[in-house]
Amino acid sequence: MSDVEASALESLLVEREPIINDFQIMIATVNGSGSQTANTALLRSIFRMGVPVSGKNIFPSNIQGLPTWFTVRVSKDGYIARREDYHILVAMNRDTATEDIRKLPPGGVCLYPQEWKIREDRADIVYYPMPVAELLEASDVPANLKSYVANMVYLGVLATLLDIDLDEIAFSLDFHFGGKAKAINMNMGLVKAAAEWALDNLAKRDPYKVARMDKTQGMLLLDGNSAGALGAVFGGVTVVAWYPITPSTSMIDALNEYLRDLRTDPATGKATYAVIQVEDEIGAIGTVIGAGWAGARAITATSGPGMSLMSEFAGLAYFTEVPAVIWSVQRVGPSTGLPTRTSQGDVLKAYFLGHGDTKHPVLLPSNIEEAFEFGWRALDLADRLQTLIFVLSDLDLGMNLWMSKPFTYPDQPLDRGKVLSAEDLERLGGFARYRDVDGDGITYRTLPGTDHPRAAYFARGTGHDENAFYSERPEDWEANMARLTRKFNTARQLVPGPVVDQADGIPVGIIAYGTTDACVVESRDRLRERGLKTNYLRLRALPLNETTRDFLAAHERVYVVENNTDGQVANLLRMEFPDLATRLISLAHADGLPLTPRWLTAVILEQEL
Amino acid sequence: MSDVEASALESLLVEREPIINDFQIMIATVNGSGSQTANTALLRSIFRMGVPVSGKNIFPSNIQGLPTWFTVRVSKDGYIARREDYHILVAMNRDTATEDIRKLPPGGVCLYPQEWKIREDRADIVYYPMPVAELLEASDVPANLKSYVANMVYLGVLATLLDIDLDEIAFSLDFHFGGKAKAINMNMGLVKAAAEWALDNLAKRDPYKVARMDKTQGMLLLDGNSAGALGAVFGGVTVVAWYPITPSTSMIDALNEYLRDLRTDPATGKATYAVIQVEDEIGAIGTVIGAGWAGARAITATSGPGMSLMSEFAGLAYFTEVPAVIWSVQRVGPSTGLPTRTSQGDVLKAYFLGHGDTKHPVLLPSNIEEAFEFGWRALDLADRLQTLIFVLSDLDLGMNLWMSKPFTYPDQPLDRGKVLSAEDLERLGGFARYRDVDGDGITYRTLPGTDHPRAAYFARGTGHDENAFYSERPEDWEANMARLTRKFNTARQLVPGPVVDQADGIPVGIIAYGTTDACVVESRDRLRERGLKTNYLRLRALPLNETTRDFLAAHERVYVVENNTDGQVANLLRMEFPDLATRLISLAHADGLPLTPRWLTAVILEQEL
Amino acid sequence: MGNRLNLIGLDRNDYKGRPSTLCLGCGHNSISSQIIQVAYELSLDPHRVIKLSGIGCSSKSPAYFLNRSHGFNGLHGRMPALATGATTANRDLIAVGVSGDGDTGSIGLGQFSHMIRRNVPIVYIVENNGVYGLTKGQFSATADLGQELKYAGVNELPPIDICLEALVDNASFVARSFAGDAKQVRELLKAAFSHQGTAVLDIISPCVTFNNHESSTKSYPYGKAHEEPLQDITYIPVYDEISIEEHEPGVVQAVEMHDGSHVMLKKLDPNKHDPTDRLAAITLLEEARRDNLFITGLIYIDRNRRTLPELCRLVDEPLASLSDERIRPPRETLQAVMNKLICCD
Amino acid sequence: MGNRLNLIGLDRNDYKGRPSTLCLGCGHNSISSQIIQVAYELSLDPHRVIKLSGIGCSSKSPAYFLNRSHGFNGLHGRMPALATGATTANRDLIAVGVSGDGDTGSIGLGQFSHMIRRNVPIVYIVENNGVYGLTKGQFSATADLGQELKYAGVNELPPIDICLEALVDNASFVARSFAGDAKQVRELLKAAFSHQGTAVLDIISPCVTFNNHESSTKSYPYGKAHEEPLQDITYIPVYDEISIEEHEPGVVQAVEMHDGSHVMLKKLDPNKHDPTDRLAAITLLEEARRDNLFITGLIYIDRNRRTLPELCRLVDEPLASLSDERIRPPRETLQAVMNKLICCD
Ligand SMILES: Cc1ncc(C[n+]2csc(CCOP(=O)(O)OP(=O)(O)O)c2C)c(N)n1
Ligand SMILES: Cc1ncc(C[n+]2csc(CCOP(=O)(O)OP(=O)(O)O)c2C)c(N)n1
Ligand code: SF4
Ligand code: SF4
Ligand SMILES: [Mg+2]
Ligand SMILES: [Mg+2]
Repeated sequence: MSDVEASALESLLVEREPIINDFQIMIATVNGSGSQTANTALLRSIFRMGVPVSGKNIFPSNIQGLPTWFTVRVSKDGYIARREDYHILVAMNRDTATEDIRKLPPGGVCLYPQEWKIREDRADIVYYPMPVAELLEASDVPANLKSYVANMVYLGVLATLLDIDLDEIAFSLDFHFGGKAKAINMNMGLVKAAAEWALDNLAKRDPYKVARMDKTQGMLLLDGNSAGALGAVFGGVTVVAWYPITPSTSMIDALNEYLRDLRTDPATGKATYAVIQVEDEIGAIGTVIGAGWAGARAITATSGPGMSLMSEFAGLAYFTEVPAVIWSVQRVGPSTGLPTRTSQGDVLKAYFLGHGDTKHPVLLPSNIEEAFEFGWRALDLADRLQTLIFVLSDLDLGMNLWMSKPFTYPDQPLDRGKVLSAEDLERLGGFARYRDVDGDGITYRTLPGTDHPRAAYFARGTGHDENAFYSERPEDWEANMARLTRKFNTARQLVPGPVVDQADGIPVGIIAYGTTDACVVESRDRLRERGLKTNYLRLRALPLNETTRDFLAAHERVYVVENNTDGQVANLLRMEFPDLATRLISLAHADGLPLTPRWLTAVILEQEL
Repeated sequence: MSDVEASALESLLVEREPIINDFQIMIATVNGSGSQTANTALLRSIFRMGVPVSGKNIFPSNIQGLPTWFTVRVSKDGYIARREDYHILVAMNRDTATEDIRKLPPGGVCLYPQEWKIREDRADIVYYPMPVAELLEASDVPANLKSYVANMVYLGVLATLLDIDLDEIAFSLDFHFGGKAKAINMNMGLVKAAAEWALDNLAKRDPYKVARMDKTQGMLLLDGNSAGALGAVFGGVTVVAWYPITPSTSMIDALNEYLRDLRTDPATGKATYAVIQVEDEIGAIGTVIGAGWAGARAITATSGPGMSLMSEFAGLAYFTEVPAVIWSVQRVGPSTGLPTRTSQGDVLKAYFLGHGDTKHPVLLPSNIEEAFEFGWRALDLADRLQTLIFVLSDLDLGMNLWMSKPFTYPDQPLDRGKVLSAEDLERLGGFARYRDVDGDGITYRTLPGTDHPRAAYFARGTGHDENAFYSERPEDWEANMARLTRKFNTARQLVPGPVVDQADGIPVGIIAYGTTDACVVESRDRLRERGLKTNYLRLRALPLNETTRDFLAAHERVYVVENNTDGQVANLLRMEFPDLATRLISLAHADGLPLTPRWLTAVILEQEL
Repeated sequence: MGNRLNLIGLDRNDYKGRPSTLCLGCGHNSISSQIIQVAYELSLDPHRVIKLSGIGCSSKSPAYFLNRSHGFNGLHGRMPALATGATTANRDLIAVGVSGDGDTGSIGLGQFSHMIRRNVPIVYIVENNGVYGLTKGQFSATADLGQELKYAGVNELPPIDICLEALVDNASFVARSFAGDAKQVRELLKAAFSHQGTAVLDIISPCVTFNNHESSTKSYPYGKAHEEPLQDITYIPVYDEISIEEHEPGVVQAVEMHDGSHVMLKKLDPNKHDPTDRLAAITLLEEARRDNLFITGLIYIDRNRRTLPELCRLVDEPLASLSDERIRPPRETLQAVMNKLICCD
Repeated sequence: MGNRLNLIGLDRNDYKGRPSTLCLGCGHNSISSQIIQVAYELSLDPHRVIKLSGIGCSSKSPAYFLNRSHGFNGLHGRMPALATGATTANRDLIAVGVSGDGDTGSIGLGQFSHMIRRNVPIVYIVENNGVYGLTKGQFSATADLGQELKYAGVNELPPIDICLEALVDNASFVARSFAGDAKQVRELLKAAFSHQGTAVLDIISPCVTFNNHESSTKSYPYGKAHEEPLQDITYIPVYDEISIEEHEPGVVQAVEMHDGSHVMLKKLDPNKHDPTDRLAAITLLEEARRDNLFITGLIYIDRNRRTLPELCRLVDEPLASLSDERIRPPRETLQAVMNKLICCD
């Protein structure tokens, strides 16, 4: 660096106030290098300092060797959407370093292993070389673990630079390792050594700081897959069938753990649940349908390719009216696509899954609290509506850590729906499986094993009459389909309604759903700063209902924001509300990453200003 | 019958003029009883007399023993839509006879086996008992064939009653049995015996007659599955993979026959094609995709359940851009549904098949001429667009016999699309598989086996760049999806455009597609008679294009007529043309049977008058 | 018959189904009759039985027996998945599955193998006729090599052997029978109902409409002429006394079933096949395939493999009927989980 | 090495692929190297080779060899269908498929069986590591019974045996090998490339990240300690002279391949396994399974089964390159067909 350049940077930095609790750290590593421990400890430590954080892991479909990026957004205002830019780069991947550094803004910070001996050729950023190899050398970490623990070096250096409390790091590592002292000590040793090294050797030349706040008190950090799993456990799930697929697998891991801990029968040590890894997704959905038919609360977790394979069975469940939950964590399609990137590209797929005229309720959690809630509620809805319930999460929600209030215990007892017992049958003298007794389209069922001579009925995917007897009569077919439509209309009222933030006299509305919420929330603030007020409706489920119609009717223009290519929910809104279709403006974008407020603000402003 | 009643009928009949070439015959039989021979011979005989006919076989999902109905509509005006009512009943199924007779209108005719000894308790119809057992007894038909040949009795009786030329029946049986004299003689013997018996014993008391016309000269009778198969043969199909499923199986039967006859290499006696019955529909679509990738003209035929199973592979073909044709003959869904009944319920399914943001071109043949044309054209389009092409036929088109002009030989050479040869590569120095050289979204491909060091590329369902290299870069994903959208827009121009019948100053339009056409054509005449003029656009393919937009824009109200429950194409029109969505009125109806002009005329009049 | 009450006070008629819509003489109908008879004789609780099937003529047949049992006519080739779920949801259920050779051997081969691997508790019957009946006579995966059929032409592919497939997939019960041999079908069915785990019964069941030509190994004439039973089988229910002594020692093998009943096998084959020896069973089938022998009887049984509900260590009560309290942990439990996650002490 | 030109003038480098992104030390990488080496040594025309795969770490590997060959990385478990289509479309192609144990044994078992039944011409390699590598270490259908893995817990299900499955499905070529035994992999690959029909190679290929513990039968340490080759195999290409005489008679078996090359098998096992005897092959595998033996080598070969293109009686030229005239009949033919249908003479 020439003197001139150095002083240019100097003046840049001098001009700026310290930047406290409002920046983003980008950690660029290599897949399989074990950086997740350091990264989540960093996230958790800042969180524990009362400062709102969000983390995103952008990783490849690979086990070892390809580039991975982890961002930690620190936001005193509590924003948790993705932002494209970053201020502090921890460059641990030589392959991507040049590009990663290029993207730093002026005034940005770059930490890197000093043994790389790179040319520090950007004058407008601050470089902090770290003696990673040296510190590792000096430690007593066993050789075979060195590469994993190396990441503790940047954690220590960051702690010093940013003023992160080492105790919080210690606590976070403790949490991570579940109290295993050996691992904690080994890692913490290196963190401390690096922190001390930084204290002794680094002159802070950047403005970024973490300072304690009280914005996370009483909150927790969890990933959406775990939250959904926990919800299912409290929803009384009894049968889980699955086939591994990213990004849903960790939901099953969480289910396995929570179920073992919380649902082992204390008297016998036996399981009040079954988790079965089957041979593929056709097997998985078939198993949960068989289970749901027999009275279990059943769930499977999957993603796009799995959903495709489930098409035929989804139609069978729709038509035989069997309850079960399909939890789909969306990744990028078509086809195998980008299996480790996020999208909202399977909404229409879920809604219409099956051939013929099929439609399914779809729940759309936006955050981990809803992931928990929909975890139990989906099971209730499945039993109530006697149909498949889809929950469409996505990789962003499912696999990243999110702040949240503690989850609320279900506010209603388990809903097992319209099931007739032997006593009911005795009283009624029998029943007709597909007769709409209550006018809501939902009929009564019996479970196999019900000890009554008139309990049995025959479930079939072929045409049937009210008594579940085989029928090809045109009238029977039509009547049954009409009833199914009635049932779907009942579903409109039973699924979670939209969340609306609406003030009078505002002509511009926004509709979004799922993880896109974080982006919308922040964009609305930015738009407001730019003088554009907006109203907001966040869908929490399909099918749509009158609330959404009213919202559309109340606005001149409604932007439908979604993380896919074709604007799938915008299309659905057009189908459902043709008389209001012209008010809709589809803002759909998909490149594998969560939508950003920068993008959304810009595209809306472009049209509105 | 009391005298009073008898004279009531008498007066009913006397009042009426003879009804010539304008009525419907309903033949009620038992599945597996071999009535198809008699029924098609009846149809063909009338057809050969120059009189327009159409036949519909309404059969159960069963091999033997359940009720089957066959209608022969005789229409001097050339109408070929289904009509609900019938005038002449041939009651050969005791189980349904009461109900079948009940549905006869006053003045109707009932033929039945006299050995049933039923009470002729409707005074307002004409009964003709037929001595079926007696005539069979008297014949020299071997005992084991008697039950099959029994149906010839009603053919003979009808011939006399309606004045059908016995020579034409003889010709039709000759056609049916492919000239096999023994079978022809045995059957014709009974026809003649029955005709003579009728001549000698039956006093004609009904007004129905067939009289020669010249409206079928130069025309042919064929089922849609055979027509499609023949089209594929002339489209140069080379690989067929399939799994049996009603109502598509007979298309494969036809392919097997036509290919053997027309595509055996004369020099070697070997096959220039392969037809492979695989283990299921996943295997079938995988095979045609593998074949399409390797340069074959490949096709599979299936129906709803098979389509569901093909979802995942459809996405792969979309994203790897492999040509192949999926010919789907629709039956009634959801699920197994009514496998032997017709519907148009899989349009959205085909259009969106796959997960993520996928879309496929879908051809929609309305008649057998188009089935033939789309048979070859779909193969061209697949190669041209390097994508799956769906052809959505239905059971009504596929399995019934239809009148048609002879098919037109393809008016263009085989289109093999943008394929680079070794010489091309030599000239170009290489190529990038997914680079949009021409700006139409369609890129160049090479076939395996191309003898050039730079010919190879790697097809994958995962994210890739222009060179087909693996890529997770957001920019690459987005660019590729944008190009695929461009390609889909190119498809809008390449697929067969709508057929429009439009006059100025008419505010009411009708949109339909597929077999619903027959119903619309007749309804429009009826509506015109009632004073309502309509314009008509018949879709022949998806995606939609400007012609359809213009049609919508030119009308105040547009009825979208389709044979499904949810109004799937109406929904698609709303999605594509939101600004015109309010003009659409969905008229969707599905009960397993083709739509009827009576229904359509009524629902339109209800809204218009 | 039909009027005598069985041990639970039911009449044979109580085990009947709706009238069959299959062709007259179809092998599947005779198997349905045997299922009715056996359920009656074994005094099965109809409400504990579930009937599962795929798609095909065979798969229709559960509608034609045991009206008082719940039934699920599923998807083509995918009944094993439904069975896996249903028997896990309620381990008290007695599952009987009916499939076809197309259903199991073509589209369903993968699910079949994996069901067996999991040892899902079910009596799994393959009504094997070598053709797709319901779609009118195409060759299935068990069709004879070189066979010719009217519409389908010549079959160029070697058949798979359902029993051999089952054996290499670690089946715990494998038998083959012939719909024309009512007694054997019955006794094997009884044994299968007494077995815990997947009991595979590959029953040659002629399709009289499409594949009953003498030359077809799946026809009545062929079966009648060529069946070679391995054993003369007698099922002895748990409440009857067994007396092996009556039989010649060494010739009669008594296999004790999970429920305490016995299957008495009077060996008829020259090699005196031991159905507890898997290698012998595989060898037997492979030799039969090579030599074109139509071997029937109990081919293999292993009473030591645990069933899926056992592998899952399920509580004894059916999962489906666990009370709300047992499947939703209390409020405090959620609180405790939250506490572990909450910031900051 | 790498600079000597082979018979068609190519360098070893001409057979390389893109850099592997698999874990260092992954067994799949060594198999890729052997494929490169063998293709080079056999002087395969790269443009005639097609590389097919499913989904998994193993299925990624076709990107890492034979850059000059077309590749198709398909769907999880569904590569057999792609292979069926591609080899039918162009019978001149030399197909090599790479799959995993999850890909073939779990989701893909049905397609695998039916591909074998059709005898689709392909060298079908299963890179068998007992786990799902790409989804991070769950048990696959070939995982050892009772095995424990960090995340997946204990495997309660018995493994399927890929070779045994292939054999009962009438495979025409079945071999097992070990990624740690480069020479054997190479010679078996050469034999497989000379075979017409489906050549199944079940290669134990350790996953160093998730399943390389000594106790796993799919690990390097276990394989190195326990591999028991049946034969010492030497492939003799068609253009080399063969000299059985050099070897002890009775110990060396020379198997002539379809292309005239020979596979020389020097038998090492005590029973001197005859790989042309299917019953022996099945017995061998079943015994190995029972006794926990890691047998490798050429297990079975049948040179008489016809391949799918043969069964379809295809013309000699690839269907894909038939001229327009040969696949679209002339105008007169349509006219003739129409004339037969037209009313009324
Ligand atoms: C996914 C799917 N593909 C195809 C079919 C059509 N289909 C119905 S039954 C059947 C074959 C049945 O054969 P098999 O199992 O042998 O029973 P069988 O009729 O011979 O008793 C087929 C292919 C279907 N119902 N579903
Ligand atoms: C339909 C579908 N389901 C699940 C997945 C997720 N998935 C990818 S690879 C894989 C397992 C691969 O295991 P294996 O075939 O043994 O290959 P390995 O990685 O061990 O080499 C799974 C389940 C997928 N890609 N597609
Ligand atoms: S077609 Fe064959 S299998 Fe089907 S019912 Fe008739 S005889 Fe039985
Ligand atoms: S995870 Fe296992 S199988 Fe996958 S690349 Fe790494 S070592 Fe190989
Ligand atoms: Mg069958
Ligand atoms: Mg594996």
